[in-house]
Amino acid sequence: MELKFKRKNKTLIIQISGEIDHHTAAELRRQTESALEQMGGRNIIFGFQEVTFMDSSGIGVMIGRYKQIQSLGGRIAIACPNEKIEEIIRLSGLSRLLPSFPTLNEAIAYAEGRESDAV
Amino acid sequence: MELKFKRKNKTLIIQISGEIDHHTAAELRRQTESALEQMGGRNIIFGFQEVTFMDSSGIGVMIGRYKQIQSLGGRIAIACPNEKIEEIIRLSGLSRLLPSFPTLNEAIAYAEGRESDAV
Amino acid sequence: MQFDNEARVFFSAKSENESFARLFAAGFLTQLDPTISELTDVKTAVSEAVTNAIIHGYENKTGIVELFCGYVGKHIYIEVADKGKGIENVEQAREPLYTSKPEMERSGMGFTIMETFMENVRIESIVGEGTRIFMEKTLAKE
Amino acid sequence: MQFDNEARVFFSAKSENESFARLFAAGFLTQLDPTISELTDVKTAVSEAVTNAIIHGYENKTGIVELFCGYVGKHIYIEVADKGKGIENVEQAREPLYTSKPEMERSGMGFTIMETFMENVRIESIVGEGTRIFMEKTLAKE
Ligand SMILES: Nc1ncnc2c1ncn2[C@@H]1O[C@H](COP(=O)(O)OP(=O)(O)O)[C@@H](O)[C@H]1O
Ligand SMILES: Nc1ncnc2c1ncn2[C@@H]1O[C@H](COP(=O)(O)OP(=O)(O)O)[C@@H](O)[C@H]1O
Repeated sequence: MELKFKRKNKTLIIQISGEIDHHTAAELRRQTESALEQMGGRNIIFGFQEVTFMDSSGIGVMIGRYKQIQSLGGRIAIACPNEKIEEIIRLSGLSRLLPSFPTLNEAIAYAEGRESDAV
Repeated sequence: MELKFKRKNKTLIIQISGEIDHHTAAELRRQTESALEQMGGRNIIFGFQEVTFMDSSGIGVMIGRYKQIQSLGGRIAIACPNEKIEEIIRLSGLSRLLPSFPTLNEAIAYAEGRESDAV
Repeated sequence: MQFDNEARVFFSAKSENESFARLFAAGFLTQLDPTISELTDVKTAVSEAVTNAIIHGYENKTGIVELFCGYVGKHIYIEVADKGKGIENVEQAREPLYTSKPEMERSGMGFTIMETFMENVRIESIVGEGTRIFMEKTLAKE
Repeated sequence: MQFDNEARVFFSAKSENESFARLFAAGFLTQLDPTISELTDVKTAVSEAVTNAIIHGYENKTGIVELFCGYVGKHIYIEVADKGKGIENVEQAREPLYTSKPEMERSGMGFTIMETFMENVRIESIVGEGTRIFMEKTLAKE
């Protein structure tokens, strides 16, 4: 798993590539927390374009970040997950807390609270 | 493993892609024999450009074909093997019976008995 | 049971081996020419069960995880087992979102995912002796 | 022996599983970040030993092949075993170009390749009980 971090307005964008499982989830959590500290940001977008695999360990990390961010009044969104990963998110009943979007721009619009712009 | 057969003058060129092991060697042998019957040819060139793996089972098949071809006065050559495969051929002491060439053209020149053309 | 083909691996209960376990299952089953979607289903279910063996069964201490793959025709059988602490309440463990380790950011979705992506998920567990998960799946015939 | 990490697989003695055995060894050892050349050496040696178990040990009848991979630091240990017919004359078997199955177009280069690509190749064999090959290799430290 590899991570790239970018800050855009109040949103931290995390582009993930590779596989998210229990082994790599610890790293995803650690690096996301340290990026939030160093780069700041009120919202998080997880970019899934290049994620080739995710199991429920990924759900755990995202719920964890949701709890952190929500207490600051921020939002979390997922961009470009593949079908199987979207199914796992849906199964967990998280689609409302952690909505998925087919493009990064739509995810950013949601995170920044300007849904209508993107539609 | 996938095979492509082509006839050029008196030479049957067999382009191999994928892995050559005991499991696929049987198929390589069978298809080579039936191509020789159907397409004819006095010489054989095994094109190794796209061979990703070979173990000693491949050596067995090539020695087998060498014996067949030699009795007809033909030649066998190997084109574009990677370093590891060349090492296996060298280990077997076959470099003289089944010489390897870095290009298909050099292999053809050898098989057709016009080595000097290619040099 | 007489399988057309089978493979049983025993490996160290280390998180590095989770991806190896998925590769093992996928590599063995490619012989059946599954769809990418079917392969992902199996990899995901195997990943869940193997992760559970490592973090719940052995609680990240040393141990050996067993993974079995076998097939008869297009019907595949998977088993994942550990000799770890076992599950006290299997009914509760199966509930979506139930986890005994929320502090580790577990989601409690492991069994739900296994049940969604595979068929006939069966759990055999004895406290203090270990856990064995059985899963099956019939691949589409082309 | 205490390994940093280990995996032991038992699989059906079928030629389809030769590529699976290579994938198994390569997949397990990628954790050590080997060079492509080192990985190919191991895959080739494993392929030779597993093929021998299938065609010489079990003579293409049913049986189970065992493959072990383990490492301590950058030193790797491989074992391939069968419960097949065993080797009568181990000295002779090791000779380059010796094969008991020339009619199957075997080259007799299997053991020579194992010895070239790996270190300390040891053969334990009992006629009627089976054969176990031990191989080691130290990967280059970067
Ligand atoms: N192999 C196992 N050994 C012991 N307990 C287990 C095992 N697998 C699952 N469990 C128990 O079942 C619960 C639910 O498992 P699961 O649905 O996979 O969720 P999670 O792994 O996220 O906790 C775990 O929290 C644990 O208490
Ligand atoms: N697992 C085994 N069981 C029984 N005999 C074996 C086994 N492995 C090797 N042998 C014997 O050793 C000989 C030499 O093996 P090898 O060098 O690999 O060459 P090849 O496989 O081409 O015959 C074989 O022909 C066979 O007689």
